[in-house]
Amino acid sequence: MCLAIPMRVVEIKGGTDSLLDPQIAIVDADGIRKEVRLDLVDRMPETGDYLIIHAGFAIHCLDAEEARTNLELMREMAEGLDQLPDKDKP
Amino acid sequence: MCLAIPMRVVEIKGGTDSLLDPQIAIVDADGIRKEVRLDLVDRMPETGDYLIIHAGFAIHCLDAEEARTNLELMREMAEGLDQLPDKDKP
Amino acid sequence: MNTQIVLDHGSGGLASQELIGSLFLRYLTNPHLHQLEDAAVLDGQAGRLAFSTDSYVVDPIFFPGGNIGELAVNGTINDLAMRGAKPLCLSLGLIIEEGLAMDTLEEIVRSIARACDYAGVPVVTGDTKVVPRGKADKIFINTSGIGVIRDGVEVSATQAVKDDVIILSGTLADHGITILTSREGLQVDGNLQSDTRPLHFLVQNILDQAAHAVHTMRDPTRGGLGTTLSEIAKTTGLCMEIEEKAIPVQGEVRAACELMGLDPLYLANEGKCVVFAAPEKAELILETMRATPEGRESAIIGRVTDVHPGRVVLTTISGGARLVEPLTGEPLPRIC
Amino acid sequence: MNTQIVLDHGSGGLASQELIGSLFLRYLTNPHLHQLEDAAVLDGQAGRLAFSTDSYVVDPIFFPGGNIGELAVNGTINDLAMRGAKPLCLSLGLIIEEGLAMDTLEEIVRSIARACDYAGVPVVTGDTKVVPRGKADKIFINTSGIGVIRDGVEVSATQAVKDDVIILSGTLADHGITILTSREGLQVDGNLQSDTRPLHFLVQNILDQAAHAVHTMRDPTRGGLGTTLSEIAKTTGLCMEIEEKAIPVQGEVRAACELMGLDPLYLANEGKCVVFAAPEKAELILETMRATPEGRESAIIGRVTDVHPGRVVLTTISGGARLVEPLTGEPLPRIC
Amino acid sequence: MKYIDEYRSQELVRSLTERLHAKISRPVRIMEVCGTHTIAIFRHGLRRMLPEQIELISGPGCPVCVTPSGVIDAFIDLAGRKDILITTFGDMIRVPGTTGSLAQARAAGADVHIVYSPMDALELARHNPHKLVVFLAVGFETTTPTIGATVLEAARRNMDNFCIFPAAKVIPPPLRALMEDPKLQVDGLLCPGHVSVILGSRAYGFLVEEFGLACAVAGFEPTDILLAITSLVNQVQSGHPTVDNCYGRAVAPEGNRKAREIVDQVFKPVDSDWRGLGPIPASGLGLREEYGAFDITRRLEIPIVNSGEPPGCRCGEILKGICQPPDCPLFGRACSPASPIGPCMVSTEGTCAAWHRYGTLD
Amino acid sequence: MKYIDEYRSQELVRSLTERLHAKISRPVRIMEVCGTHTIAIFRHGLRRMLPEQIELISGPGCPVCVTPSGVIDAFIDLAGRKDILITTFGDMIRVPGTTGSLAQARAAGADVHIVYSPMDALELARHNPHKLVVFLAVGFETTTPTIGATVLEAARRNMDNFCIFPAAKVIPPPLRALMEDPKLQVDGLLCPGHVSVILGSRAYGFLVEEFGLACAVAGFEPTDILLAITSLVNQVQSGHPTVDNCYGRAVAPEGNRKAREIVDQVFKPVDSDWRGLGPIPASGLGLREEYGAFDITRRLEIPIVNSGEPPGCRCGEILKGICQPPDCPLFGRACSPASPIGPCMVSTEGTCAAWHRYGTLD
Ligand code: SF4
Ligand code: SF4
Ligand SMILES: [Mg+2]
Ligand SMILES: [Mg+2]
Ligand SMILES: [Mg+2]
Ligand SMILES: [Mg+2]
Ligand SMILES: [Mg+2]
Ligand SMILES: [Mg+2]
Ligand SMILES: [Mg+2]
Ligand SMILES: [Mg+2]
Ligand SMILES: [Mg+2]
Ligand SMILES: [Mg+2]
Repeated sequence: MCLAIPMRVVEIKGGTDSLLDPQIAIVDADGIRKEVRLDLVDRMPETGDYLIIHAGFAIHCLDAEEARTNLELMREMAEGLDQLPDKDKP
Repeated sequence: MCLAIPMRVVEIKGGTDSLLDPQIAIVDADGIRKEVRLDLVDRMPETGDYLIIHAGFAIHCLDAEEARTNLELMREMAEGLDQLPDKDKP
Repeated sequence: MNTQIVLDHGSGGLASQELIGSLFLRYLTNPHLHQLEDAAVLDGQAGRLAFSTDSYVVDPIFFPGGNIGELAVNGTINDLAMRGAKPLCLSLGLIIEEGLAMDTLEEIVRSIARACDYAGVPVVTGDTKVVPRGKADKIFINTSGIGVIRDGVEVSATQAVKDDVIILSGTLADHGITILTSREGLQVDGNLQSDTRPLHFLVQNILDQAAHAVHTMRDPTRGGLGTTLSEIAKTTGLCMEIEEKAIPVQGEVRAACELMGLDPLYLANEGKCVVFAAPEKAELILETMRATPEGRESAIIGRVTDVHPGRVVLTTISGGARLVEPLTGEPLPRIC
Repeated sequence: MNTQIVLDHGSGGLASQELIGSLFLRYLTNPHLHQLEDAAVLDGQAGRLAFSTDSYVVDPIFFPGGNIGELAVNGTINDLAMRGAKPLCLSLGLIIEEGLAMDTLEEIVRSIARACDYAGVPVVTGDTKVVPRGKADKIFINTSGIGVIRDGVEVSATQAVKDDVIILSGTLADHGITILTSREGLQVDGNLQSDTRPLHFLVQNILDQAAHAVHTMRDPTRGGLGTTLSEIAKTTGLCMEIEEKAIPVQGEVRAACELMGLDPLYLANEGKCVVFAAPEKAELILETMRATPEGRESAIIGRVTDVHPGRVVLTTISGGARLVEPLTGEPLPRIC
Repeated sequence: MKYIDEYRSQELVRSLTERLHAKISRPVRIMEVCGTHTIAIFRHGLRRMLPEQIELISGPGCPVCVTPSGVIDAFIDLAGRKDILITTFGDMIRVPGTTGSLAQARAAGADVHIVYSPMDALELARHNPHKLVVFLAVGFETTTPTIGATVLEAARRNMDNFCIFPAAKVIPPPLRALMEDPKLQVDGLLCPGHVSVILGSRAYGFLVEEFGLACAVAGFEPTDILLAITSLVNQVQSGHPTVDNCYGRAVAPEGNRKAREIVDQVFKPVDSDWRGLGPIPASGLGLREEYGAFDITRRLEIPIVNSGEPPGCRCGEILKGICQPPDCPLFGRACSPASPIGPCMVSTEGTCAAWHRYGTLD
Repeated sequence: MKYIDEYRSQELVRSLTERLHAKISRPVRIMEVCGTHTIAIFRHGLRRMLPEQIELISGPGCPVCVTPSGVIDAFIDLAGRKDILITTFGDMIRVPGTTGSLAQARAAGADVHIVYSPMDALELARHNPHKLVVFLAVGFETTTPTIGATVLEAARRNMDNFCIFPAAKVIPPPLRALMEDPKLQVDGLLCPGHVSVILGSRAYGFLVEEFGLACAVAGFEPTDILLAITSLVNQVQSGHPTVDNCYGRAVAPEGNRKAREIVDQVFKPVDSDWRGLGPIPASGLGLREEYGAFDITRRLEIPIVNSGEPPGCRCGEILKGICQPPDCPLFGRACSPASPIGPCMVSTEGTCAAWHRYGTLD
């Protein structure tokens, strides 16, 4: 029950009234846009940040820098997982 | 607003309770049968009588004898409407 | 298996395939349908083709004398037959409301199969859609059909000419009155029955006898005989003179019509046709029709004249005369 | 005139005739339909015939990229084309919910007319029914169609053989995702558009180039490409090996699928076909397809083998491999 | 059908018309005041059989036609409200008010059911407890007893979701109003057969006494009508007007007392507006106080706006017998059953509709 | 798609799998405890790429699968009641209880709507004031905050026709229960990525400390999963189990505090029954007293009957990781996605469904 995808924030809307006009983000992924609720995020996102979206809510916010870093980390790890002891030389 | 046709009584039903089981007649015309309410008739019909049916109610009851008499009267009148002064001999 | 239709049965996935396998192919057996292709392929046909379509939305779906399934088969066969065509095959498009009992659907499909077998006209291609509850009324059926028209047959509303004899193949209004009185609130008891039946055997018998003498054929479905004749009168600019006392109407049907203020001329028929024939062959055609079970009660009901161009004139049972105009809207029970 | 459809428009009487005259004949002009006969009569046709039917119940009836009217025209044209037939004519059966705005109906009819004109395939016979409010969902459309198959063309699911090249005519899942995201409660914005379009020009171009080399054609509508290929695998007992990265899917479509947990392989397409071609002609066919506007994004997505008999095997974008089974039921948005 | 077919017999009809042709010696203007008579005359093609000297004119005899468009607008307004289920005789469903008909309201989403009997409306109320079921109580003497009996039944069952919209009318007051109109020159009246079943033939005595009008109560079969016409011709030519009951098999001189009692128990006379005739005192039926709970116009605020007649429509004059449908410039052109302008065209019983549907052959 | 495609890169995947093949030196049993992981592994065809020594087994990670059939029966019972409108995630709609599914109930007339967000259920309540709208609150840590926020919103708006059916569960207690089961021999745990977004990676510390279990928090793309598997293999082979957060772009060590606060504000731990695992203390979430008005089980009497498992179905063992789908004699025969017997076959995320849908190529 955990389908969630990252989408980029293109706009923050509302916030004048928590009941009638709650703060919401418009997020984008490859041209698909959706309004999502921000009730659950620890940190208010800014335009350009990424949000992890689940069931119409943002459940996590990461800035573009964090997102990129993680990807590079992944690449590095794929290249040099050298902390793993090689099985031939235990 | 006066479409009504004569139908023959084939059965009288109910009557044990004016609310839950009111008296109704099952009437027939050429094999078509229908239940009709008897609330409005002056005289309770018997099987074989004719009822004039309008909007699900019997509004008049005539016995077979009356019905036949009327028809014969009609025939006689068609034959000899002699009470009419002839236009040639006023 | 499910005891009722669910949306998944219309998904195009396994549930659809299961329904097709367990129901449609079981009853509607023929090599074309079994291929389950996008389209059926029919071997080269000689002659002109007739092509017709009708959707069936009858309520109730089961009624005295038939159900929506056989109605859909016979209805399209009849429209083909009315052009003088020999019906070749049918398509079958079902739109089903989610929640329809599987047994009900099976009964309808079985009855489609029976009607096809009887008529000798197979369903060669089909389609099933399921819509959410409340978005349709149990089941709607579309059938389309292809027929082949033999050489020398030229039947259409424009072909009727002066002096043609108008023959009706049987009693009027059976289907229409049966449906109306089957509806909630209008129940009457009685031996009312839809006349749903295929007419192509009757038509082929007629054409065998006198193909050139048949000018126009029509099955007076929705709108009834009154509307059908009005249309032909308008198309040809001729006058249709008909006799009320010559038009067969069953006693029960007439009584129910009187009760509800309806005119049998405007009620639907699903197994009757009206044939316009050259006078010299009229008796032969009438005899041929009467010799076919579905035309046993055929009667000459009138003639084509030029007295009142473009109009239908009815001589009433009492000896009067009046115009017959096309139906305006749905026939409704009335008390006025 | 009425601004909305009422039951009388389906009565078969004057209101029906007025609707036919003021709307259908106005837009769908052709001599066959103008006759308003029980069936259209088509002049003698040489060759084998293809016959197909489909009902369209799409909700919403207007969606980005099209509406139910053109969908109904293109859909049946495509089913005929998939058998290698040149579509000849269509029937049109409308079931309308009382209360539909006349303007809406007019827009749909206009769009049917436009689609027919573009495709060069006329509606030659039709039928209109009206059902009470709440007994249908705005409008359902059935189209049936007849096509002619030229000599030498033999296209069906059974014809696919080992080593055939599998060509897809363009991007996947456009229609399915557009409809799902147009529904109440699932709105997403974005440039999603149905791909509804006729494929018979594409098919005729292919057949002009290499009629004998085309073994199987299918339009992966409901059930999507996954189900279509599974069916062919099952029919032939062969293995369909396809490459995820070769299958064109638009960015927006893929994003919307990820968001809702849907697989583009199982979503409907309404303007795409998959072609099984002999390898020696595959490049020629691919080029021909790419040179036709509706096939511009055609791609070879796989090959027929005998590795996993009766199965479809997908090499994933990450280099893995998995089976592709047919769809079970309606694709639903999920959060798991 | 027994006691229908016999009265349609061609021989009987021929012998009656022959007599009539033989006897008539002067022009006779006859008004039929019941729409069902109008229809029967057309349906059986009787007009052509009558001597030329007989002129048949139609009076205000279709309850649908005489209901003002403001009332029909009120029906439609009501139909459009939430949780209201409208029940009506089929006759009313296509009648246009100023903006549309009940059929159009239904197409637009209103809950409108056609019933055959007012009792069916009560059944619908029982099966739709969350809806307020309203029966549109339109009708003349024939029909009002059935509505009265239904209200009594609703009261016995203590139903709180059933109401009627009282719009029924009675026939004698407009007959008096018509006869008082100097423009209308009528020699004889074909008295409405089924209205008379309830009222009794004696009810027309005042027309003979006060206006010297020849009266004949007629049934609805061809011979019934011909017999009554013959009687009227006879009365007129002999100079001895009376009320001749030519529908003895259904009509008693004193009518149906029980039915009248039920009507009196439930309804009381109220002033009422007639299309074409205008307001007529004591010509309508309102619910008595005791049954006010079943009166939708007391339960809800329903404004009835006097909305006038459609421009150009001559229904008013037609209903008064002052002109005939072909005298209306819209007849058969802008106004036809498929797109009716006035109520006389839309009601199946309407005079214009009858003329249009059955036409004239000459 | 940005930050999705990159993690599916074939080069990255190849390089990760090559490393893994190079490094692995002993059999490693890894449990994935999230259905979304199960699906991702199948969907991307990862199984075949992994070294033979790695055995992947699926745990109780699909909330639909672990919901007892008695609860599903209660959903269906509720759906059949008058004036109830059920809202649910699409995942739940085909799951069979003992007598049928919500899809079948809907076909039979129940008002069942699929929503994408619990907030959509609130909207439905606003538009259907005459209905009591019930959201079937099934889910794990990822989803419960969205439900909590929706309940808070309903409370702020004073809605009286919105309720939830509390049936959500939490992940750590069953993990403990599983690890305490001696039948289950697992070396490493693929920790559920989006559950961890809320819980934080620290939440798995007890598994390392108490059971010496290797833990790696994994995202859902092929490289995410491979990286985490590699980490687990590394931990196991090195003998140094830890919690390795391999999904750093989404998961913080401390998780999402705000989301947890919302859950704590609205819900309280309750004992809960897990299909296959049986009752586990404090493993479910009930509504706190303050929000009792939004609890349908308090507003209506809804009996939940412990109805047991379908005969022959081995879902229980599968959910415990004790056996794999092909071990069930019904798998692929009597039980298939088209006619599922157990919940593991019907849920899209279910282990049996995944095995059936994506099959195995060997
Ligand atoms: S023809 Fe039409 S407009 Fe003229 S009076 Fe009759 S109803 Fe009115
Ligand atoms: S295959 Fe079916 S019956 Fe067997 S364990 Fe899985 S869900 Fe249960
Ligand atoms: Mg297809
Ligand atoms: Mg047809
Ligand atoms: Mg037809
Ligand atoms: Mg189809
Ligand atoms: Mg229904
Ligand atoms: Mg026909
Ligand atoms: Mg098709
Ligand atoms: Mg198709
Ligand atoms: Mg038709
Ligand atoms: Mg609707």
